[in-house]
Amino acid sequence: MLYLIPALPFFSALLLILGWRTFSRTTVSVIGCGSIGISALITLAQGWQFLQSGHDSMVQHLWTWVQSGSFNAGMDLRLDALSLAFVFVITFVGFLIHVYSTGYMADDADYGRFFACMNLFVGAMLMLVLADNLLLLYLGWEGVGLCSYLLIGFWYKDPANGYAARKAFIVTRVGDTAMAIALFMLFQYTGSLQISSILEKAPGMWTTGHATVVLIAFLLLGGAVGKSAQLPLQTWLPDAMAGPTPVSALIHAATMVTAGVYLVARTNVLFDLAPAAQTAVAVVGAATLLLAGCSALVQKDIKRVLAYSTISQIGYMFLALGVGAWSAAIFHFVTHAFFKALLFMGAGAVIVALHHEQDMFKMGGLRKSLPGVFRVFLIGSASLAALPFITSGFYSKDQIVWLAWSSAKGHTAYWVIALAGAFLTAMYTFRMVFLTFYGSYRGHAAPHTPGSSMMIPLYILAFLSTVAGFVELPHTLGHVTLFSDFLQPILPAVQMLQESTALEWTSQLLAAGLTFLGIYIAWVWVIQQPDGMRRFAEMPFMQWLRGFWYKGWAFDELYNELLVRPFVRTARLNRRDLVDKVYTTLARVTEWCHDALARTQSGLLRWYIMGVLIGAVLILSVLIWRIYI
Amino acid sequence: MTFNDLLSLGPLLNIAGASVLAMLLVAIWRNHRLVYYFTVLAYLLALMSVVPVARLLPHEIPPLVVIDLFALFNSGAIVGSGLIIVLLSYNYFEEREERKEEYYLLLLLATAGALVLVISRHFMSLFLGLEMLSISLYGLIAYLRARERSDEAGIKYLILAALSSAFLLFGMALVYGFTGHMDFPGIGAYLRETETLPVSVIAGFGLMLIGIGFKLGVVPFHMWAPDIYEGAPLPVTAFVATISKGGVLVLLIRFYQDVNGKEYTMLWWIMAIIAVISMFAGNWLALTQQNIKRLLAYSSIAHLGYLLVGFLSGAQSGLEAIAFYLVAYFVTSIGAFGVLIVMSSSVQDAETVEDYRGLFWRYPWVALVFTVMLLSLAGIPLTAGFIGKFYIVMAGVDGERWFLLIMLVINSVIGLYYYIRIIAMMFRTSETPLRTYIKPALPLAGNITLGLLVVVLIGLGVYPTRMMQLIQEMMTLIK
Amino acid sequence: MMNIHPTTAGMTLAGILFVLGLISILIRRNLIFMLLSVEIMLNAAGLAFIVASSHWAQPDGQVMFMFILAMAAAEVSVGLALILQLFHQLKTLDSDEASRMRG
Amino acid sequence: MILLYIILIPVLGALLSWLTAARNTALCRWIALCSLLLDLGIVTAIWLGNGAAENGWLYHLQAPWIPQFGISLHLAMDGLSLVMLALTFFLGALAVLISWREITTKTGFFHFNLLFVITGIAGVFLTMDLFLFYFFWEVMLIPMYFLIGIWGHERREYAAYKFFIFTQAGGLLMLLSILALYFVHASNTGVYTFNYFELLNTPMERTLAMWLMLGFLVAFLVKLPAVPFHTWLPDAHTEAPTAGSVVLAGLLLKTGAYGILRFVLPLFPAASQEFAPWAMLLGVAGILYGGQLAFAQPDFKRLIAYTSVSHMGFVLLGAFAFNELAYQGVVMQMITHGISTGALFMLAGVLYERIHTRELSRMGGLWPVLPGMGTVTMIFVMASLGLPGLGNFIAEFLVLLGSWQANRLLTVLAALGLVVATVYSLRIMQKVFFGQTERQYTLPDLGLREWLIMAPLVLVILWLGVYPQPVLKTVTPNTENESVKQKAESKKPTAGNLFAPNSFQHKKQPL
Repeated sequence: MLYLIPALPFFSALLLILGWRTFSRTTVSVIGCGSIGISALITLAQGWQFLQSGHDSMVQHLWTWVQSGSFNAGMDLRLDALSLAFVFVITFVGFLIHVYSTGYMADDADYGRFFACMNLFVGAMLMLVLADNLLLLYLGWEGVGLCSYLLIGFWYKDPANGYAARKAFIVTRVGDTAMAIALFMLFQYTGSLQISSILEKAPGMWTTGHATVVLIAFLLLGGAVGKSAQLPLQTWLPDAMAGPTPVSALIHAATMVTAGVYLVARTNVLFDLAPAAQTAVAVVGAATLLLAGCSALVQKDIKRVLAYSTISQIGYMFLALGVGAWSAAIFHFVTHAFFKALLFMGAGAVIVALHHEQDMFKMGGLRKSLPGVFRVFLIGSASLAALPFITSGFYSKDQIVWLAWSSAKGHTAYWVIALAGAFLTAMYTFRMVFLTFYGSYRGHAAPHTPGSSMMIPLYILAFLSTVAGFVELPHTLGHVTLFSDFLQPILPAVQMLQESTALEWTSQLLAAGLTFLGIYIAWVWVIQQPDGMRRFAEMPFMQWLRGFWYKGWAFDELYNELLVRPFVRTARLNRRDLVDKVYTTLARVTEWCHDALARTQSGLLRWYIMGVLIGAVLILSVLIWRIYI
Repeated sequence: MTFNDLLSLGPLLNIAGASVLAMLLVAIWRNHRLVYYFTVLAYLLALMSVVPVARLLPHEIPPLVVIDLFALFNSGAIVGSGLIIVLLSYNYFEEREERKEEYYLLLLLATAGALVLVISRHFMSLFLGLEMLSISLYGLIAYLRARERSDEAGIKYLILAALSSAFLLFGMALVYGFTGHMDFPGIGAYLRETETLPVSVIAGFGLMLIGIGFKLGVVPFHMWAPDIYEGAPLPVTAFVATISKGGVLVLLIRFYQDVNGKEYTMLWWIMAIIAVISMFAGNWLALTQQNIKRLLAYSSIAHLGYLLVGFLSGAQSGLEAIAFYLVAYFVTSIGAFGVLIVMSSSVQDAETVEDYRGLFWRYPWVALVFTVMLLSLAGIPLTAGFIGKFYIVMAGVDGERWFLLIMLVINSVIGLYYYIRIIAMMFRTSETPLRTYIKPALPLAGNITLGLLVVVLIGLGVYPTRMMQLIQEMMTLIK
Repeated sequence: MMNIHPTTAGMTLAGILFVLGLISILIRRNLIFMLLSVEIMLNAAGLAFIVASSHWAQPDGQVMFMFILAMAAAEVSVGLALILQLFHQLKTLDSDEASRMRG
Repeated sequence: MILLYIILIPVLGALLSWLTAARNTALCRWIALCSLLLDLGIVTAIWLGNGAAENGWLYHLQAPWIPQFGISLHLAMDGLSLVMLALTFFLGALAVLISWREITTKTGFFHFNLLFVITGIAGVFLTMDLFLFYFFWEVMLIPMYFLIGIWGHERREYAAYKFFIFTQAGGLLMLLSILALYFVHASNTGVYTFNYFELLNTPMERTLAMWLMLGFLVAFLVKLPAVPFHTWLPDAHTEAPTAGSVVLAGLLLKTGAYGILRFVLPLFPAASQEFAPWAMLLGVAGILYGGQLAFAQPDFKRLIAYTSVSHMGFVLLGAFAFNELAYQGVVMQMITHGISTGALFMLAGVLYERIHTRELSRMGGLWPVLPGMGTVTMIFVMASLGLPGLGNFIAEFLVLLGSWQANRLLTVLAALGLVVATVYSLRIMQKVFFGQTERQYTLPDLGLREWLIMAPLVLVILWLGVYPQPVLKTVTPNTENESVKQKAESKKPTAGNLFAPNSFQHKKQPL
């Protein structure tokens, strides 16, 4: 049964690739959504069976994939708690997004192609999380990269979209390459790429902090930051918003971008053995969440706000991973998948309603014209901003904030940054909400309400965004640990440094306070004192800073100057292949020799005689010189 | 003179006698066809007379000549080549000259000269053969009197050949003067006995080398070749390229063996340098040459360089390689000139590369023959030229002459360029009609001859075993 | 005058003759003179043969000389015919004019 | 005898198709196609029959040819040859199909040449006599030269020259090495032979072995091609007709790789080991340099041509890594590159038939017009950038996995090639299919014949991506021989032991 979970999406993708031009829209919708829906149902059944069985994991061997010498990688699927969490999110959220897409993409000419790619993506993503060995994981890993590329560039007519798509693929490929090298090293030392066997062997093979394992962990981290758009490979994600909004929701918010989190969590043993790498994970996460938060603050495009927010939230997850709070990271992944998918789809609904207008400054006042969308969007925003107690985002983020400080690998600095991030999150989230839904409408096109196929998934996700938090509650608030217990066999519990309820309260209250402060400032900024804020923003330094943040801390420029330009420029310069010049020169020299020699064939008899004579003199003098000297 | 002596000289006597008879025939009844058939007959008889000689080998007629398998083999090759050249000549001359009968007479004489060369082991027979060859060639080269270039080529060749003969003669005189011998074994014996050679003998050898080098057309004595190739009638060019050069080379080999030339490193070095320069000069000169006759002249300079590499390898297989290469080269060259002959019209020889533009699309058969010939010259597999070059390289590796081999390799690559250039021209698609002087109908005899050559060429390229066996046997005998 | 062996003297003479011929063929442009110069060189070779044959008291060299004479005669006759022919075409005997083939 | 038939069938097909072309060009095409399919059938039958199961050498044929030199008509087939032959006839048949419409002039001669090239290639893959190997090696050139020079594009003659001269230059150096090896062996044993099995393990002085190895290697590097001997390739590939490009990229380049695996490494184990870092460096240089140049090309076919340079760098890297993983990766790379690049060239050809240009700048926005072709192109572009699930990934991954154990720095650099591959591969899609166009095309999408060509290619590349085991298993036995040999030079190779030594020797007297 297990194999059916990825096989169905793959099969439907194949069907759609072969026949999307001939199928009717209904057929496409049925195949596209139906396959994912069935997958989701199978996941439920399989998950139930798995939980009943009491095993740590279920493995299904399909066939031997690559076997060469001592290297062996099978088409093997493994289901355990961690992958189950991911599979669940992928299939369910995926299904909702598919349903949503039938409405969102209804008018698109390439309806079938869209679903073909989406299904392929779901299949690949499932492969990624179900893989029993790293090679298969890599297959899924690259497969989702491909689909991400295809879907970002879905509207291929605009070269900018194509550029964004390629950028996404190439930047993640940089990370993938690092990961591939990690795979080589793992195989070299452990003789296998099977995840469970690596994790079993690793502690016996390396002492904590051994250079090799640190290097491996760093390389894996390289793969993770590429896929999850973390520093320093975060630049592709904001551009990836060029794709249709369901794509952003599914791939660039809920699932694919969290693959990095999955990878690090999956190989947690290695990171445990490599403190330096784990610290790096935390630092990357912390830095990213701050950076992206700042950038989100100044964006105009509603999807870019969400994109930076995604980067920032994944930063939280990385921070959690970095401090050893494995299950907290996964928990945040789950809640984030719900509320971010919700937000993206809500934003998508707005965008569709406004005839593909994405600039928030051309929105406003939509609270009245799109009340349904407003409500769910508000729920999502609240969850993102971690509004205390009633949102899932609060519980998952609060856990990270607290553990960043209190866990054995935590640090006050992390905590401060996490709090600052919470503040920023609240601020940019509500800036977005206020800009979009409050004030007066600044656009031209008349908004029209989205259909039910788009709204129903939103309602479901809104519900999930709220209740999903209650599966895991902090000590201070009821102490429910359903989720972390569920993950226990795979992910070790977090090592606490200090367990003080008082401190935890402090942290929680502080975070809650900062959230409210952020919302208030956003209120002041957008609604109450827009002119004052504008004056503030137009101070020279602020203007520069705004521009700097707007461009995502100018990483694009940096990479352009440092890597892209030199590559392109040398490529252009060398278009005619410098090496070829060597050979053409050689040919030219030969031709020159011909010309020089041809001149000796003058046709003059005396000249020929001269030639004979010169030869004679040379030969004779050599012969005689040889005798006398 | 015993009967065996006569029998063993069979090919030579046949050809020489035929030349006398031909002269009488022409005097009595001037008829092109008749003389042609007579000549063909004479060559055929000569070729057949090679067979019985095989029983007598090796046969010596002291002091002038020796008929061993080596000599016989080369005699056969010369007569055979001569026969093919004659076969190709008929149509060529039929369309051109008023008095074409003497051509056959001269050709027979020249062939006789070459036959004398290959069996000689004495200065006197050497000289006789060489001059018979040369003087007939003067006439042959200038045979098409009406053509301006023929005369020019004839006079150039005459003066230069006479000059080279003078060098050769003076060299021989010096050698004779200080050794007292004119026969090769005698000279060899003298050299073996003498510790340090007198300067004059060395100078004599040097002068002889110049004379021989001229006939072979190696650098720096090569300059005549392109002009003579260009000016001479095509069959004569084929003759000069093959029989004339081959005969002299055979003589050189014999002389070198008899005087044990291997021992003189200086001589070796000089020849090595000549070989290298010849390869380079020949190939470089041919590189963008537009006249195919001149191009083949330059290419033959380079090929002589290759042959010298085999010669200089010092390995026994080197001589075998030369023998094989010579056969391959004979077949190939005659084939190439044969194509030129077939394609030429009465007005002008089809000699520029441009004349062959798009030939493949008009006369695929001729184009393919020419392609095969050129590929053989370039040494590409499936052709005799490949096996020949392989043989040479093998000998070179055997003798560990790495420098020469590298030079050979470089030159093969350069050489490839201009052979391909012609091939490319033939396969170029062109809508413009071929030049008008290329005749529309091709002579049957020429086609058959070309077909025969292709068969031989590819046969030798695919299954050279028999030929190699023969050559190996022959070489073990002259050692 | 020192004692010079007659053979050496003869050979030297032949050598001088040879070089003379060589020089003259180089500096002459008239075809007839070039032909003549070659004949001188051939005769120098012939002389060398005679000297050698007398030195060894053998007839061989003299036989050789006869051949050389015959050959030289043949050569001159062919040569003159060719030169005549060429003169008809070029209206000159300048060898430099006979350079229509080159390259 | 079956081996001889494998070689003779295309020869016969070549002659027949030439003869029939004058009367009936369709018949000529069918003859060519059928002869290749017949061969493909034979090879497949062998493969299914005992290919995967048996160890070592499957078939064997030896008959004297030029006994004086110890040259024999010596053919043998092992897993490697088998796999390469399958590829040869597979792509060969497709090459006939792809030129069905493209070639209209001198159809007979075209097919004659095409089949002749394939004969030469098949011969190269089968022969176990060094002279015969050289013979076939050279035999490939002439027909290939004609294919490029007669039916090629604008600058065909230049390209054909360059191809011919480069490969010939390399080949002649190899000839020197072959002969030197021959004499070294003879001076050791007194046996003059070109027999591959006997020449294995010829003891040699270190420097001599190095020189001889280099002689072989240069020929193969030119053919492969490796930087800096690659410059013939872009021209030849670009100017050749589609079938020519397919055969060149798909098969001819593989003979170079095959030569390295079959001759350079086993004949000169110590020397090649010594030279390995440099060879790997050349491989990496090829990967990166070829990749960058591919990115810069304005011409579709030229771009694909440079990707070949890049991909074949992996072959070089893997071949000199001396372990089984890399070895199998190399074999996989040979096959998958043959298929993916062959397919890309076919697509370029199909596209050229429609829009009559190869300039990328004049394409763009073709997706809505040619969605089928776009999909297929996407698959092969992805294959070319090494997407898992497609065959090329397995190849490149195994190569890198193997080479990592040999040289880490170079492997890291080579892995960067994956990024470069992404850069240039995606450029193809962008420039050809995406974006917009002012021109209003109404072009036919892939027709039935073209689907018949593309479908097998897609299926095979997918099959190799998800289940490469049949290939890996088939080339395993030899791999072990090679790697065993590399690791313990003193040990006698298994290849030589598989036969009774006497039956193979030519105790002919020396020359």
